[in-house]
Amino acid sequence: MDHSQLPILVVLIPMLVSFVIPLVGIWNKKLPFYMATAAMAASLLAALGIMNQVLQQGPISYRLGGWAPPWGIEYYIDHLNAFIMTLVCFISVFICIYSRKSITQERPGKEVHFYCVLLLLFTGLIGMLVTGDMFNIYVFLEISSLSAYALIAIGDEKAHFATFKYIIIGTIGACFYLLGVGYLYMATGSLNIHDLSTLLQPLYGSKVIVVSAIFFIIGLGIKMGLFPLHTWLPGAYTHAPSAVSAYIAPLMSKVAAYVFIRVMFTVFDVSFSFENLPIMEILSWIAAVAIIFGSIVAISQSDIKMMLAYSSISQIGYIVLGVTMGNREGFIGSVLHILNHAFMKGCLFAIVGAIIYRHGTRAIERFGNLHRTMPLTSAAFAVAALSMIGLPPTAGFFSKWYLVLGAISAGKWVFVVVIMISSLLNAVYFFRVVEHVFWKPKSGGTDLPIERNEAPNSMLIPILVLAAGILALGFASHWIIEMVIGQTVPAGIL
Amino acid sequence: MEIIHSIRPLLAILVSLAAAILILFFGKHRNIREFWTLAAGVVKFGLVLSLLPMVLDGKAPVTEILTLADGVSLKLRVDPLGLFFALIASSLWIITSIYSIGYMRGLNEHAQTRYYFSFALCLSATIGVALSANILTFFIFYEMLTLATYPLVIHKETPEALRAGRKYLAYTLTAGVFLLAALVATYSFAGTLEFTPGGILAGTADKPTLRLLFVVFMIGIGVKAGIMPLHSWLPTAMIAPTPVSALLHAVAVVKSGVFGCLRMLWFVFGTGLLSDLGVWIWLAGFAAFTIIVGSMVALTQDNLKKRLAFSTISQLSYIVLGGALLSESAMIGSTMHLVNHAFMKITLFFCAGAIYVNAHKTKISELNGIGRRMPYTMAAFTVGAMGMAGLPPVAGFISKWYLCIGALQAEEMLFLVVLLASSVLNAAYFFPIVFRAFFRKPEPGAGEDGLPSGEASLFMVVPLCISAVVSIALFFAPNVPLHFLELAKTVVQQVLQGGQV
Amino acid sequence: MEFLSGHANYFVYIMLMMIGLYGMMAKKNLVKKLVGMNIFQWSLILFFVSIGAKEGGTIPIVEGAHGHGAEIVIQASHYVNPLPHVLMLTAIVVGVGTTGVALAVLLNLYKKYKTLDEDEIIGKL
Amino acid sequence: MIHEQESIVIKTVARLLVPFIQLFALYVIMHGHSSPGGGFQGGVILAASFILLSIAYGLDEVKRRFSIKALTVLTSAGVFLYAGTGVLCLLLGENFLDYGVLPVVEPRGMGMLAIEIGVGITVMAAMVSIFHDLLDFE
Repeated sequence: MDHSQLPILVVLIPMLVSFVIPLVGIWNKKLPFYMATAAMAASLLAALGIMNQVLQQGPISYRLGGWAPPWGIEYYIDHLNAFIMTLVCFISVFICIYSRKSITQERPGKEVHFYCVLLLLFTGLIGMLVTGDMFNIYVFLEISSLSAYALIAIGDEKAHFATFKYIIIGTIGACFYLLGVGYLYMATGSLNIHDLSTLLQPLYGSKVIVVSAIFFIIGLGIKMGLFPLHTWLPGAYTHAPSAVSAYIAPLMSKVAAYVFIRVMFTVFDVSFSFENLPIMEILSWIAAVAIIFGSIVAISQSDIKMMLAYSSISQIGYIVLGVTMGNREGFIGSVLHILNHAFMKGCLFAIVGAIIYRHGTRAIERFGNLHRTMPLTSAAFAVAALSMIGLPPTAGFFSKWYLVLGAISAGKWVFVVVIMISSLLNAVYFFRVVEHVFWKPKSGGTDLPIERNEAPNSMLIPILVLAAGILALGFASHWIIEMVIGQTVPAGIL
Repeated sequence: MEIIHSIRPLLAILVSLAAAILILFFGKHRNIREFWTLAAGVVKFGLVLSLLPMVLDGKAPVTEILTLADGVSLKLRVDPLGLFFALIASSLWIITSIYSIGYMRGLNEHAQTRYYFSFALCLSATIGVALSANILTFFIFYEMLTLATYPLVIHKETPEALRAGRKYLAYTLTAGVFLLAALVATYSFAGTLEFTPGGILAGTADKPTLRLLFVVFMIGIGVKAGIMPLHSWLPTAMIAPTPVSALLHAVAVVKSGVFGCLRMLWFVFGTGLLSDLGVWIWLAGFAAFTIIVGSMVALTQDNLKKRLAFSTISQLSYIVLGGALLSESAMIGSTMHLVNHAFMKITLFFCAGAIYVNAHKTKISELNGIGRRMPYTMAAFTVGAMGMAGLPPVAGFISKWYLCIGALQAEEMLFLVVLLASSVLNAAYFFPIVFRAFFRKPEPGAGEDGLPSGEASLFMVVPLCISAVVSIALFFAPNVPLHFLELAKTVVQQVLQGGQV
Repeated sequence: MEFLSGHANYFVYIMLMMIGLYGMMAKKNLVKKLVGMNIFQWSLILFFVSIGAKEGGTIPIVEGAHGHGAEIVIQASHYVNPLPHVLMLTAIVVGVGTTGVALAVLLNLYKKYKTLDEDEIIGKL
Repeated sequence: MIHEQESIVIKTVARLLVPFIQLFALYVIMHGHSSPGGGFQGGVILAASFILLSIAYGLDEVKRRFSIKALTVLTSAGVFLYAGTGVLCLLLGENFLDYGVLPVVEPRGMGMLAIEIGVGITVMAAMVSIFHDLLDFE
């Protein structure tokens, strides 16, 4: 098979496998896991192939059904989505391996459906990334959201209510996105992203375009959990099964953030996003508030999953802040933070899942002695926590570095202060956990048993891979920026 | 300066990292574990020492590891000031390691593996700080040092220790954030982060911005350097085991702070820019304030380690003051005080630790007559005390001499007075201890049992005697064998020449 | 008045949307919230369909075009724009899917709490 | 929830209507590629016929003839028919869903028809199983 079909394969393989799984699941309950992992691994290979192609030849365009854009659906892959696609595939493979034991313990008997829906979710995410068609993005967005609703609903006893909330709010978000698409379609008669970007040039004065931009921002803001539209996020992340949290938290909001970047910088052009609207200015303030708000609320949590969920809200703030700064450094910082945060959050939620798997608790107070029973997991936690705080040489430091650089280049000192304060607040809540994990003085019988009881290998290895990734990404960050992220910066951003 | 590529600076850092892993690996066998500690110490010292001839020849060994951002790489460069600090740290590590073995075994402490592990990490970070070629590399090692020290501070794991640890982190991490902001700003102004004699910031932004930047830098670096009012983590961190305090206060952490301070003053801002901006006087003022107030607070402390801690705070500000005065002698004095204070203060802490292990005394008021039972220890303590007060024939005299001359050169009589007054205060809080130890009889109530029957174990006494002897030797021959004075003079020449250009 | 009649579809869809929004926010019964959500979605579909509509237009299929427009369908200006309608087909599927999942969740909620009142459920959480 | 009802009227009307509904559904599916209509609409109509059956005759009756397992298989099979056509185009060397290369008469129309049938089957099976699941709840 030649390489030109890779863009469709990366979506098609997981989709087909996800429909085979229920059939196979009728007579074999073990196979779906292997099939899901294999499908994701195949997608990863395809994504790497695409990445390679993009790096060598520049953007790829793939015409579905042979119809030329703007009539047919076009898959359009440039550096930005090739990069995020590789990231999503990579994290997916490892979280999928990780999920086997966890989901068997937490939801016995649901494995078949779990892997079916997980693959659908994966398909949705990848679909959003490869496609170059606004409406197709909506379809894949809803595929991924629907699968996410289903996955979250099999969580703990509060999961159903959290899911319902998520469904309602998520649907509003999707509707707003669709409304934005509708207005763009009305104004231009096209749905193709690149077609739109040329057709829109003479229309920037029109109110319709402004309205549609606002709809996009609201819709995608909901989908990525941007403050103050984040209300679905903490419940959904917290009450989902641990494997699902570990999958959704690092990926879903990131892909929504990608769509946001795509819409604001490819569909609309930079001059519109920054000059015609005061929106970027407002958004960056919202992001700043999100950063502080998420961190402060995270401090007050006693449930570690809740804490991580609020920390996600603040991290989304970082991503939006970087993008809205409107300069090269900030943009690079954002994209780098998408990468880094996916690794960090994936690692952290996976660790929490491993703790739940072994000790059945997610209350931070009960983590005493954890470093004795699960030394490697604790070490991985320490690495991920340091990265969240942004201490060198972990990956988190470098995204912060670029974000601060961006804020300074933009002359917005307030945001420098915000990022500084936020990293201190991060330090407060992560060191609280670290203290409990490593040094909590013995107090009565609430501590965990002392004997070594490390997570099973199929969970431990993904955790360690992600933790090692955090360290490696730190050292490789400049290389990654030079190779890929530097190319993603949209024209017009200096 | 001629640049030669060499992997030795990197090796010097990696040695103790490797040792840290080996220590973790052999955690169950204490002899092997401690062998690695010592072996790494010796090898590291050897490596640093092997760099000395090159630097004296005017060459600068450089290791460029990888690029971190446009124009900034993880880069090590051995210049005279860095080598100066690296020599201090690596030589003292050997002594401290030997002493630690005695101390930890003497008290039968828990979690010794973690202790040696963190200790080794700490030293890696310190050498890294010393040899970094740019601010980003410096910052990376600086933060690593913060983290590696944290397990040492909370070694006891009591609620009090944890509180101290939290305070330590709160101060140092906040400082780290300030430093990060400052360095990002520097990068965006100057486009480079390379340490250059004479500075990189001159003319890159308007004066008020640069002044602000200076303040942010000094807040960032001043916490570890213990400049008042940013010092208060330091006495609290005294909860740590004594070798840690010794390391913290004499070698690694606070010295990295003042070393960083000198780096920022001379190699980022540059003497010319500093006097242009007029900010040096602010820093000198704060330093002078710290010198006096630190000494006065030390007077009121009864806990021996706390008194030493405040003495550290005040002595470190000598270095900062010397750095800020910008006259040649003051700068030489300031550099020399890095090494002199290190050896003298580590002697004092070693003595305090020996007393604690042997007699379980922490309060000065309980030390009556202890000198008769532990004569070597207390003799060494006396040497350290004399050095602190700046009396010959101990090394402290030399640095203080240069500092005073420097104050005269800078025509700032106020600071001369401060220096002299501080010497008197130093004498006032150290000599009563010596007096008690040798000339007072033990309290009758405490009985003869309250005092040890003899010296602490050789593991402890030998290191403290060595450091005391070195403190004296540095007075008589500051250039032999490690060429400290020569290095200091080279540094200052470089900086002043750079500043003129 | 002309403005009103010329933009009737917008007013209808916005009114429906607001009704849906009101249902989602104000109603305490979760099923009513779901109904609100559905109204919200359908309002959008209405909007899309209406922007594709054209008075007197016909289907854009050349062979065997039905009814009155068969002789003039060659001219593109006589077509109804089919794309919004096709898109809405997908949106309807999505809406059905969402409703299905939401109903399943509600069934489980009801099984657990024996009520669908939001406040009561929150009280029992 | 729904059990066999006594109403003879409903039963008879349902029995009479169902074949017509299904026939119409098939018509809509088969004509999807050349006129308004298509797999989705047809599938929903087809599903409606089964739903009508379960309302009139009770769920158990319908389940006996149309098991959950069969529905699962049909759901997947429909998708495979769809995707299979696409993959066939891939294998024949063109882009995904580029029916032009299919070795049949009037390839574009036939390809589209295959897809509409696939969609119809899937939609029908999915709708019926959603309905079953909702009703099956005790």
